[in-house]
Amino acid sequence: MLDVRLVKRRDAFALDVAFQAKGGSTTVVVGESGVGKTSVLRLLAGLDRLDDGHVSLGGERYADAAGGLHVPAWRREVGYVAQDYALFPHLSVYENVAFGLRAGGTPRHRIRPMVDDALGLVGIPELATRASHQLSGGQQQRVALARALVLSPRLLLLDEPLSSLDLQTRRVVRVELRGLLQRLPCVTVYVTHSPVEALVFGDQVVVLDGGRVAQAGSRDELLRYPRSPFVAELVGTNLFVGRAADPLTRPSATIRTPEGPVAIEASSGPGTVYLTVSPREITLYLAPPDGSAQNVFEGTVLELVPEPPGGERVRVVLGTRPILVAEVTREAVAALSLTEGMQVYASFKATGVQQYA
Amino acid sequence: MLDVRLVKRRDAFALDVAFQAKGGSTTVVVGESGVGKTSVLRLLAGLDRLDDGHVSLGGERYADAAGGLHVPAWRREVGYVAQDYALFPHLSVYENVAFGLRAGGTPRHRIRPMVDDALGLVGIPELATRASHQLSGGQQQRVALARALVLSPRLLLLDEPLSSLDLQTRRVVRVELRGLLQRLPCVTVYVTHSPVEALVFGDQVVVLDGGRVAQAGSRDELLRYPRSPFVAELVGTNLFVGRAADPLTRPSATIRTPEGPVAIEASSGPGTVYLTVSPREITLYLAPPDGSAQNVFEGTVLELVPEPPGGERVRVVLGTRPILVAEVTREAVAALSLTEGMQVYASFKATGVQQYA
Amino acid sequence: MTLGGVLVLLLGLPLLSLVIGIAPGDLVARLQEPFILQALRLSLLTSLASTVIVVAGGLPVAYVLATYDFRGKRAIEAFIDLPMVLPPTVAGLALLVAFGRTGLAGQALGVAGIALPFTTLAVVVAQAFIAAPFFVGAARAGFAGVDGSFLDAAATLRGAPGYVFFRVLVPLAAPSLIAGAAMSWARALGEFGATITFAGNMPGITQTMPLAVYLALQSDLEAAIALSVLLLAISFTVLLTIRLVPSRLAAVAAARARRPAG
Amino acid sequence: MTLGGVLVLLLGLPLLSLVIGIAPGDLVARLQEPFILQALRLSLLTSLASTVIVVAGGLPVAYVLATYDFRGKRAIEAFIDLPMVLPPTVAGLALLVAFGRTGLAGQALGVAGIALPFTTLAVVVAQAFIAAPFFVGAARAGFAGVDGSFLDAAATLRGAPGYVFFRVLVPLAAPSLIAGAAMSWARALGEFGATITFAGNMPGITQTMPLAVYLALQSDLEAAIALSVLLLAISFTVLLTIRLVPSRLAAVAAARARRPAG
Amino acid sequence: QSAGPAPSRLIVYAAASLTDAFRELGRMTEGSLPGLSVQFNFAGSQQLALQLEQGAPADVFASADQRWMDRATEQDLVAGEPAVFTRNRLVAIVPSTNPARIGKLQDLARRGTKLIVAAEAVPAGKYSREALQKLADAPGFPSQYDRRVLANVVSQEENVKAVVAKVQLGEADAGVVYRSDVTPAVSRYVRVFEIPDPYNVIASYPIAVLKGARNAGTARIFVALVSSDAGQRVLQRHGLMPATTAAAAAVPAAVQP
Ligand SMILES: Nc1ncnc2c1ncn2[C@@H]1O[C@H](COP(=O)(O)OP(=O)(O)OP(=O)(O)O)[C@@H](O)[C@H]1O
Ligand SMILES: Nc1ncnc2c1ncn2[C@@H]1O[C@H](COP(=O)(O)OP(=O)(O)OP(=O)(O)O)[C@@H](O)[C@H]1O
Ligand SMILES: [Mg+2]
Ligand SMILES: [Mg+2]
Repeated sequence: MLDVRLVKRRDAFALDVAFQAKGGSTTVVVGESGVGKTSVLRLLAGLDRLDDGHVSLGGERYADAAGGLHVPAWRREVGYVAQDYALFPHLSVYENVAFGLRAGGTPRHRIRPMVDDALGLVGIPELATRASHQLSGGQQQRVALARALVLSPRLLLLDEPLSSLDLQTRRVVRVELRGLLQRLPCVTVYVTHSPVEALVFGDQVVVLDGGRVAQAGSRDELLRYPRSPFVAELVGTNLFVGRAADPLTRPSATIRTPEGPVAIEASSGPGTVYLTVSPREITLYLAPPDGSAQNVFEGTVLELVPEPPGGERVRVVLGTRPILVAEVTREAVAALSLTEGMQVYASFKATGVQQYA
Repeated sequence: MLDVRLVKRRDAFALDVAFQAKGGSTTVVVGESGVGKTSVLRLLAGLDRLDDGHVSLGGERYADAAGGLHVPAWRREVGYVAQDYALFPHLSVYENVAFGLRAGGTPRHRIRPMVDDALGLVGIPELATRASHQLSGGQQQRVALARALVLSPRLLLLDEPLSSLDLQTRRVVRVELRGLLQRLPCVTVYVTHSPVEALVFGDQVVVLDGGRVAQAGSRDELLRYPRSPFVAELVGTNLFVGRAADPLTRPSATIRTPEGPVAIEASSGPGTVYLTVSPREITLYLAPPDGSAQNVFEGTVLELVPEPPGGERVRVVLGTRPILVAEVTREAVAALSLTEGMQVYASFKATGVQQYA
Repeated sequence: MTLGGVLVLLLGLPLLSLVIGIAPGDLVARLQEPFILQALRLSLLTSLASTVIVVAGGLPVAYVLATYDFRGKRAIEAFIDLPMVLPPTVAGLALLVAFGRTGLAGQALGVAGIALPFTTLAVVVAQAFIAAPFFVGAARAGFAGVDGSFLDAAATLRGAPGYVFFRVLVPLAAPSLIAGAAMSWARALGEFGATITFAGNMPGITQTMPLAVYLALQSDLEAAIALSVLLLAISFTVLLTIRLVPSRLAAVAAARARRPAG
Repeated sequence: MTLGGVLVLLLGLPLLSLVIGIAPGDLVARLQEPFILQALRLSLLTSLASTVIVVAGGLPVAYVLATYDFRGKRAIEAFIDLPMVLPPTVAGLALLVAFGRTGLAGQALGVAGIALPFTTLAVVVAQAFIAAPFFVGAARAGFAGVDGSFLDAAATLRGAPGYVFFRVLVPLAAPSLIAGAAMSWARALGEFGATITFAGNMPGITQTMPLAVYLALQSDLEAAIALSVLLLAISFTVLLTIRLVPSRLAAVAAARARRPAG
Repeated sequence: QSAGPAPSRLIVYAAASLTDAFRELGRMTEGSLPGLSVQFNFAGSQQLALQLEQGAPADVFASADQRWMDRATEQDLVAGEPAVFTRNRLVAIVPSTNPARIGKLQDLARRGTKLIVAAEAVPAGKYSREALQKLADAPGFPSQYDRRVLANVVSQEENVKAVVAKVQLGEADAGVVYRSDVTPAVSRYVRVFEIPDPYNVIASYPIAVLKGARNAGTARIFVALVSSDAGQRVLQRHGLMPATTAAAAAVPAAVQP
């Protein structure tokens, strides 16, 4: 339904992102601050012009840089909920939701029932007469959503819709929003920097890094098969990218990575191989371990982070090359007297490595 | 060394916080947006006036509302690194760091070596001649720190020093900052909304909620003994607060909580009792479980969040009263065909409950 | 601080000196004089009319200046500010040369049967010429101060540019627009040099209050001062209102715009 | 849009009309005339001096208005704006009444042996009186626009209030201060009514360019227009510089102030 | 102070309409008294009177109007008797393009003629009205001539120079101004209609040495020069009329005998 390639060049920043999305599905665009998430939404909404690429929704072409086509925002059937909601401060909740209907020339008598429906849909029918400054953050978020939904957009764009809510409200709104999005027939593009939200909302997750797609796929795919350091960090595992050494050997093989060889159980074939090692698979030693563990890395302890709940397990960040994260028990930390700055050896077994192409 | 009670009243907000801190230690003040963290620092720095309470550092009294005492910021030996760093845009890195020395009247010939030392301390001796807009976020953070440290403050205040750094930089700076703070002799008050930072930096952690101290103590204390729903949420466990029913019975006791009785192994005594249940101790059923599990709660599945790494485990947020979080395996989710909105029963054993007064 | 006091004295003493020695009763008595009443009425009428023109014309100009960037924009801005620094008599002369019978535009107007000089309309034109920069400047700042996110939101809500201008931009910039309009109104009210040069001085047709003050100065100093004080009082009331009303409006707008801490 | 075009025409045609028909060579020739040169020199001198006074006195006033809230603040602000709306001749009269021999302050000054009117200093005072509101307004906005976090940072870095004012506040507000100063300079340069009334019209002592224009008008309209165009050219240059320089400075400051996206 | 050696500066406050003539007279005075610098303050007569009242340091005051000299006398600013040193007569001017096709003074009464005069508060304005009144009684002029002419007035200028400028620019069809206002620069652009002497009103320009004069001696020399034959010739060259007798000074706004 949605097919886009978005290219935008700025002084020190270049965006080049392409993806497709099915009707009724939610695509989460996730990445850190400044990677271009909002830029993606603004290009989709028509608030900015493409330098290259295109935006197609259903059969309709909204933008095509090659053809010089740019349908302005107000002519697109797109709903956009900005990160700061941008409720009109001079209008009541009712008038905010009615704004788009009036602007679009909906007959007067049809406006009230449509606004009431939309407010009902987001669960705040009783707030219609409130001034927009008399709303909590969560209520504002709902009004912004109702204001977009009342126009039955074919493409719904949400920019970090939960980020200005506090922890408690956020959980409640997250649950409701998830339910709502699953019922809506439109294509939704949801922007966030929160890995949790990406995993909760994303039928499809597009991970951005520096204006480009670092990885895209279903949430399970991302969780299981990170293919970039960024995604690995996001999902909390250790990643190596390398090439299998020919010929393939069994029961053990070696993958050449920029950080040195990594021993695995068996290689699935030639070409690029991704290896992940769960933090729990990593064992720490004070002296170099003897023969049996094939993969040993040396470095200092950078950081010890007790893991909630209870701090029974501790994440140990190691200054190895590459940086490895191990997760060990509190007892292990005590037994090794681990402190920051200490020299240690990290090791994992060939059987602890997951591999995929 | 530091002894404060900070009371500040605003229209819709009242702050009332008291704590002490030893020289050389770091106190982390943690809480959500708007709970008053920055207000605490501004009162300590003397940028705002106390409505009540006092600020004492060593033997010296910086502020005393009762006595009408308010030493202005520029007369306090306090270093303050604001959240946005606030480097002077019209001055070079060198001039930024030299600013406080010049303002304080340090003899000219002593300024250069002191500035060089400070830049060395934070690891950026080579950036002295840069304009402040030519710095990355991490470098700006270091300059702001150097600018404060060069004055040898007796109290160092850091306002979310890592929050404007991106994930990768943040980890590096976090490690360095931790090392630096451990070496400094001054009292440090470190403000953050990140549980991870609280756990990494806090010799003492003060949890704020709505302008008041929700809980204060060492990080281990917090991790193990949350005493408020906020802290429980922060450390990712389930908390009940109740009173033991008299007389104490063995091998099983019952604690009365606002949400109903909770069965535990044995009660440690009368009075308020805190009970925590790790998400992993909670088992989910589609039908009410039979007799053996004493604690059963009914509710709908609000949310399913795959846990990194790999999504092998899934956090299940339940609409029980109180809201419970369970952590189950991906296989369990599949076996029960858990989906959001489904009715389930959550149960945990008396032996799975931790209790403390 | 001392320097600041000097400036306040420099501004305050002359104004105070004018006001001292005028009996309030005298002011009220002056208000009865028909020629004063006539001048006052004409002043209020023309300054209002010129303000309407300045606002109607200034809104789009300020909008374009606040919104778009283009070659020569700075020059246009400097150009619009020129009337502010031109000696008003020269400004009047310039108007005569342009809109007079033999002027560039005047000839065209003459063909259409319109003769501008010596008419009440000329007073309005002279005032608009002098007062326009005040409104354009304030409106430009006001428009620039409206958060673009509201305009973007309106655009994604099917708001065509014209609709957005009147339903979002103007209401949100209202405090600045009101301040600018009131300021240019006050400036038009005080306009003298350009008016008398371009429009002339005819009681009931082109003789505004400042012209009446000046002519009174030719014969009766005390009367002139009394009239000045009257003008001053009106100006002060307007300026104080400018200061009070928008700050109220701004406070309301700010309260409305307050977002959850984020 | 059409309305905006009307306004631009209203402003543009008169100014254009003045300029048209003046041969550039004529302008250069005028510059040779000693009495024009004298007036030009005096104008530059006095407008510079009054700008210095306005800046020196306006800085603390603007600072106080931007920083503190107190009873009567609005009234003081309206008060400071008054010279902007007063017909300049009335302003000159007010100055004369205040600083003249029999005036409030004049008597005090007289005791000290100082007679202000009819001296070059009086020109400066008249210009300062008229031009001050322009600077105070711009400076006030400039100071208000400086991010408080820089001031807080300076305070926690042992910066006493005075030190912070000159080392942080003034440098950071520089674009607005420069714009305000240049604007008030241009306004002082164009000042006529208050000057001729309060300071008189003595070549070399109080006869500034606008006064020379006035005298030229007594005998030769074309000469007067030529002089006006000269004045206009100077004003335009100043105003364009105002627009260009601060925007450059602002761009630099903005680039400097750019933070990591957060 | 005036007892000392001849001071190097003479300050003359003079009506703006005297600008060109007095500049020339000033140069002549400087020529005859080496080391002397004559400085002028040209402005409206009422502005000058006001300034003198406020203690302006001046040696000589030359007013375009008896009234402001009287005011200065009342304020005890004048040393001795003011003397009328020159006189001015009114003329009607029309643009050289003559859009209203004015051929004679009578045409000023034609309906629709855009006429401008000085305001009544200004001397020239007062005189203009007086002259029109007289013309109404003159042979060859219609009755109510003055009323019909005044009904054509579209603007009452605060300054007679403004009348000149507007006629010169062709904005007005006709205006009534002083003969002296038709300077060489102006004469290219306007046509002059003389008002016959019997019906004209003659403005007197009084001059006086001031009490506060720093150098009354030099001031008297300047006043004498102005009244001398040489001085009168200069004034005539700038369109001003000679003062017939010194005694005329006592007669306000004397009518030509
Ligand atoms: N109007 C603009 N002009 C120039 N550069 C811009 C503009 N808007 C954004 N950028 C730059 O483009 C990059 C992407 O910005 P964008 O707002 O899309 O990031 P984001 O992923 O939404 O970040 P955040 O999570 O902070 O909202 C950033 O480097 C930003 O500095
Ligand atoms: N100057 C002020 N005037 C009135 N209220 C204020 C002011 N500053 C802060 N507040 C309010 O005081 C409360 C505490 O603000 P504070 O800045 O201390 O919170 P914080 O914990 O630092 O939040 P954040 O994490 O968002 O920085 C908030 O509700 C805020 O709205
Ligand atoms: Mg964004
Ligand atoms: Mg804060």
